[in-house]
Amino acid sequence: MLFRQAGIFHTDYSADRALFPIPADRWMIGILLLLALAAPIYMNTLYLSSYLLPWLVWTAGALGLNLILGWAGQFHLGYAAVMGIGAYAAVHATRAGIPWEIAIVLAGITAAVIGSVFAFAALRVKGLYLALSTLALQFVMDWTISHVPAISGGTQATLQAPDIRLLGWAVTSDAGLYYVALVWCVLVTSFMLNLRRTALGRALVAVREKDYAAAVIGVNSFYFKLVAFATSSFIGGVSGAILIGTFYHAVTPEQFSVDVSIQALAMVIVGGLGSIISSYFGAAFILLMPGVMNSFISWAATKFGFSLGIETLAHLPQAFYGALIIGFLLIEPLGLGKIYNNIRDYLLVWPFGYTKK
Amino acid sequence: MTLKDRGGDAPVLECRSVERRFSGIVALNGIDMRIERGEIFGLVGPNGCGKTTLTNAITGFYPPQRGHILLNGRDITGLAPHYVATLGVARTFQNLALFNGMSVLDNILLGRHIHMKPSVGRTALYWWLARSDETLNRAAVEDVIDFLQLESVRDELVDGIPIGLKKRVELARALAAEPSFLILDEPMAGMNQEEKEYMARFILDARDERNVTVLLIEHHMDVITGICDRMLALNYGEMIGSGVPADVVADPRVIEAYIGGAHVAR
Amino acid sequence: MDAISLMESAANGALIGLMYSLVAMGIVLIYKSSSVPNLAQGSMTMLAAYVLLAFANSAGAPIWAAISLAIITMFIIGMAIERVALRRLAGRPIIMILMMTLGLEIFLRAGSMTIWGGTTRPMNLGISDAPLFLGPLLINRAYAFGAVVTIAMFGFFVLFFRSRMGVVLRAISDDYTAAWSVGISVERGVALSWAMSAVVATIAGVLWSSVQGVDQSLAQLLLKGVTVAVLGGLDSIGGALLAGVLLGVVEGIASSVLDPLLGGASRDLVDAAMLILTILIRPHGLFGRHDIERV
Amino acid sequence: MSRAEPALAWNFETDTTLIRVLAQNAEVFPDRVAMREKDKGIWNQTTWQQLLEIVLCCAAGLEELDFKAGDVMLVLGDNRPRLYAGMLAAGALGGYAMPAFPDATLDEIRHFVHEAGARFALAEDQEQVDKILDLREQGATIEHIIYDDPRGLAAYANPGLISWDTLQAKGAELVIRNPNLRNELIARAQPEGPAVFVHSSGSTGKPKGVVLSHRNLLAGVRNAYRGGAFQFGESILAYLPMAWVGDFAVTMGAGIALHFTINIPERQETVLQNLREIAPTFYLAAPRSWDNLLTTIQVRMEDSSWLKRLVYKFFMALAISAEKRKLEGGQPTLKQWLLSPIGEWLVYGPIKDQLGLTRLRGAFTGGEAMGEDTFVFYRALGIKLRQLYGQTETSAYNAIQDLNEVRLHTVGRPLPGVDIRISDAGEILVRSGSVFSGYFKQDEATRESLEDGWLHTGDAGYLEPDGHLVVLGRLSDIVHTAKGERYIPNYSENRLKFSPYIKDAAVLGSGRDTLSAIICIDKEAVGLWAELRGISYISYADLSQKPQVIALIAAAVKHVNSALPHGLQLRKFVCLHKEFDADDGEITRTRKIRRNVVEERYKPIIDAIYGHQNTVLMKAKVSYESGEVGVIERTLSVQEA
Repeated sequence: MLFRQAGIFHTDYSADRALFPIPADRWMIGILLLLALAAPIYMNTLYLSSYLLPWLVWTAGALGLNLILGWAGQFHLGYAAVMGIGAYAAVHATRAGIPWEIAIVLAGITAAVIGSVFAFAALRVKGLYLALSTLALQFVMDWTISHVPAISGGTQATLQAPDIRLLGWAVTSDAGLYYVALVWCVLVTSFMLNLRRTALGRALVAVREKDYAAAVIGVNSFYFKLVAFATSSFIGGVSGAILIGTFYHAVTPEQFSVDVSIQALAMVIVGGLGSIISSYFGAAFILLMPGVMNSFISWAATKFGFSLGIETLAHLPQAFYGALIIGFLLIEPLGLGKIYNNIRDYLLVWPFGYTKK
Repeated sequence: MTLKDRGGDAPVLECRSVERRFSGIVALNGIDMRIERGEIFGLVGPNGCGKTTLTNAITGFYPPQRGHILLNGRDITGLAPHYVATLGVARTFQNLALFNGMSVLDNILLGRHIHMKPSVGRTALYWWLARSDETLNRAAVEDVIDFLQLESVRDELVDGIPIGLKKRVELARALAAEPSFLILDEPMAGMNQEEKEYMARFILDARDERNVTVLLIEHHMDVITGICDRMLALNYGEMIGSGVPADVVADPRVIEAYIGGAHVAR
Repeated sequence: MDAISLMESAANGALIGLMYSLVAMGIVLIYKSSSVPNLAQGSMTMLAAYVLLAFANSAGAPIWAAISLAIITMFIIGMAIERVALRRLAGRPIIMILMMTLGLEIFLRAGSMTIWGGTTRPMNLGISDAPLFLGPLLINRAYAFGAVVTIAMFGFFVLFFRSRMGVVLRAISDDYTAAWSVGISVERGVALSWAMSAVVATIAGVLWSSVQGVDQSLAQLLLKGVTVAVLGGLDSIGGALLAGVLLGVVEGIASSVLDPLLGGASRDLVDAAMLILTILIRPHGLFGRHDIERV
Repeated sequence: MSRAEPALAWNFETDTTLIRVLAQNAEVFPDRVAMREKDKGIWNQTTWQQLLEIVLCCAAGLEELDFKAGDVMLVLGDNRPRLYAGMLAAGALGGYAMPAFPDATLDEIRHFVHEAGARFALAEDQEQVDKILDLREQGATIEHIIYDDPRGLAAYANPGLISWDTLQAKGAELVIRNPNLRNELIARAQPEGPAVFVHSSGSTGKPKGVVLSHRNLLAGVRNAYRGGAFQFGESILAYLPMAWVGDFAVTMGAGIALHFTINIPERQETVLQNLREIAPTFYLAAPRSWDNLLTTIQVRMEDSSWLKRLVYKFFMALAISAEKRKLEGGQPTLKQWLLSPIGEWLVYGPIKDQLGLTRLRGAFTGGEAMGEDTFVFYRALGIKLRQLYGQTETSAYNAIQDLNEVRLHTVGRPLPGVDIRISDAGEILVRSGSVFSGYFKQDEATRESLEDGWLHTGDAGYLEPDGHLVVLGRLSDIVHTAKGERYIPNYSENRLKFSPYIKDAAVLGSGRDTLSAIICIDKEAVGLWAELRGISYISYADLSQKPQVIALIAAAVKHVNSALPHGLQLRKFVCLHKEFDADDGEITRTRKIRRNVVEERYKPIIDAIYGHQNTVLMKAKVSYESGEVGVIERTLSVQEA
């Protein structure tokens, strides 16, 4: 109905592999990009910096996790630790006087190097064991960060992050910080989009789907899992650094605890494994849900005249996460992204029932 | 082109007294096999006779405990499967091993893996670094698609196409790697007569036009005698006959094993 | 550090370790029957403790009656979890199943917190605080009690797996499809294993809450339980018992050595290290079957 | 077209040749795309300049192989750019390019080759080369075989086998070495020289060779252009068999003369996919293809979800009723008018998009009559489907329906430049620049069909007072009434069968005063119709005699009558108690009626009709499945139409 596809033909292979061959998609992406660019103009700063900005950074982070989970099919329960490594590395680097641009790259590299240590566990075992070893490593990282004062800045301490400086200019305005987040999110997204059409992406999927079949066509599973872990950790590390730089402005160990790992996992699962738009949905859902739920509950509380303890309010969103994960796994294991795709397919073949070639 | 021009008179594949045991059970015992360049070499035997084990020994999944396997004169015994693939060995599976979530095109493109340079940098900088590589390999894949007449299903998910076509897609993926040695594990299982004939034609064409040497594991005797130059018959991991198909098929030991095997299967 | 206090740490560690085994046994029971690694075992332990508390405090039931009620309740909850959440995922990729048990973990833990709040509440089983003396060694009475119960549970399981129902469960764990084909109801067996696992969780919950009170930290027993289960071999109940002792001893000694150096809280680090080392060196654990997946 | 049109290169000079027009195109739009071929997954484009180069090199190469004016080149294969180029090259050298159906049997091809004495053959691939080699073994005169796709041919050592690439390279060398050769080759062919050598459909007797000159072909295109069939720069999909005159007349004739973009599908199996990719502006297909496409749509709608089906049914019904009003000269109702944009957005547009018919300006059907429902369906979708009438002998274009004046039973008015009259025998005669000058080596046949420049088409028909041509059928099928009125039973029967409720019909009247019909209802359709109205019935025979059903059929007959001249209208009809059955010999296995059997078996009915009875008692033998033969009696009512 919305997607008109007649008359789309390609005269070379690169056009045939274009990211968005359907004009309606190109329009949509273009409009969304324009809206994103113009957001500081029409959106009030509160929404911009407390909703839109963290959403973008978390989306980038979730995409990194999706790379390892959805593409390479490797479980990762310690993603927050990886983000934390990046965050601490960037903060320490900038405090040491290293320019921010270089510091975030360093953050990514540090995360990638340490994240690859995680990978070594993954290279030896899979499934449950991988999950457990990444979980164990998350604990080790948590423990190390909070028990080594040189990293955390002392027990229970909060380490202030210096202002972001780009090419020597301090970026302090809400709009400026927002654009930093936007650029990073767009970069990660374009990387992931390209992953879908390159040899690397295909190799990762091959490893995920059938490792023996991957081996007979010459795919070295070991190497590609390592690449996946390193890349995902790089994205996670930089996302962590940017999250601190643009949103929290200070870093503490709790920001990257095991709960945060689970939150990131929930984003990917609720959003949908192995799809790009799903990470946007998942991040939005998980980030917005507690706020929306709390306002709903307080609204309901006043409306129906009951009161809930502060503890209840604090834990309800968590319980809801759990319920959501269970619900999605039972009803739509491929998450919101799959629902979106179903709707899209419904419209793509409209008015027919399915595509027949 | 003489044999010498194609890299000497070394056989493409040679197995020297290959032995493989699984927890005490001898699955392969002293297998000697020489496959010459440009041959279509048949491998037959009743179920569980060690055909697939031999394939797995060659491709490195279960390296032999004793004996050697040489590819183009080079000892490949014990090399990792993915490394064996880069040396020019491709194979298909009896029960298909396609990547179901991908399109036919992407599956065949994966066959080009060893010719491509997948990397993070190239992916990130697709427009500058990866596009030409992707395009070149796509062209190679399209040659295979044309060769196996898969145009009409190119963009469909592998999941949704009929089994006969899936078998063809798997052959396409193997051929896309431009192997020098191709192992086909029962490529015609579950096919009707017409599809079988098509497949036989494709195998012959692949040998003639794409210079591959083929090891063909097959149950259908008519196929073996029809297109194989030489063959080897196995039973309980032992060689019970080898040579020109007409002779092997006439060998009483083979007949006994084969009919006996068929009997058991029934 | 003198040898006596080291031995004391080791002895108490061994007893604590046996109590870890109780959590691990729950994980092993489920893994044996359906190859599902239950990451919600910690939360189930915690939930059981809250349920018990609810029966004991709110309903005012005597403690032994409350425990029995809690066991029955958890038996049903265990079955329900299997029926509602896990059965439909049979045959799905391990990643989905893991995520499901993780989702259960979050749901049960946060759900309990939502209902009962986060403050630690005491649980009194009537065990005296006075230590036991074993020669020169001071032994915690509650740990000793817990250890005895654990060994009793182990004994029960040994007997159980010789019973008819136990044989059925063993058949399921040996070969899923074969069990299916000889007419064993695999679903019912798996459901039973979940129910028993929930019962084990209840007992663990009772014992642990008597030691440390009822709060969120009970759920963190998961890490201990998983470490013990993996170390013992995921499908071996006896392995879980011995691995529990091993972990307890190592933890006890290591923490008494390391705590002063690292400024406390080194137990978790030791657990994590044990887990990683096991996975790297001997993924199938001390007594597990060798065919456990490994790349 | 976003690009500004250069001045028209061609002012409909028919006194030229295809190669000259091609050269003109190459000069005026050197970089514009002439041909696109889907190959290896992408559309490879050839510009007009490149196409000219290819044709010239091929011509030079052919000449090097001693291809002379008057030589015949057999062309065998599916639509491929090189085969088209080869045909143009043969024409440029004054030779005959003779395309044959790629799936034709060896016997058919042997006949053509032998009759024409072909010395050259252009084959698509190994399969076709093998056929030609077989022919040669059987004594055919083919000396040179040029092949396009070299796959599998490397090992062939047969003499005279040459790949297209080699030929092309040879020719290129010659063209470069001899600068005058280009212009000489372009100028060599003469307007009256052969452009193509096709075979007439041969519905009666053996196919006859038809040579169309450049002038014939171009005149046909000019006539069609003036008649509004197509414009300059259309985009077309060349998928029709190359041996059919329609393909050459559209793809090469109009394609070059009006510089179309000619798109060639990847394989026959991918035509529908490729159609969607290209979304051509001009599309010609046989009624059967349109029917099949409609069936595809209906089947896929049946597989769709209930919501989609509901929306589809609502808007299609709306559009069809609006279209019917329009065809009857009315205006759409206010509701139809208001809802049609929504329908376009929700249903018509998406369906056209799914099929690749969104850009269609010229949609044509030809060859035979098309069912009214199919026709109305496409027009309701917003596709201006029209009939095209023509023969091989007239370069395919005689008459088309006008865009805004479509009448279902006519094929429209004769094209400008085409004179049509009806002979005394009721035969359609055509005179035009597009009419050929005679059958190949068949003087007698030529004399029979060409008289003073008038072509005897062999079709029976008549002109309506306002000039619309009605084609009734083959002249040989004509029957006379007692009053001497000519009619073709087949024509009326086909129109009756366009009603979904009528499965078969036999029109009677030979030697009688008036026409009447025996009608077999369609059990499925009528049964459903009856169920929906709560009419219960026991059997086919019972159903066929229900008054409501008879009224339903009467309406259908009346509808057919409305488009027939007064004298040929059906006066009476009987609904038969059973279907015509091939087992009973009433129809052939291909469902063609056996008139004598029907007239003999149902003599009582015929007598009743012409004996002015209201009912007839029909005794009929029926053979049961058990092999027993029984007799049943039925009273059938004879109905006034």
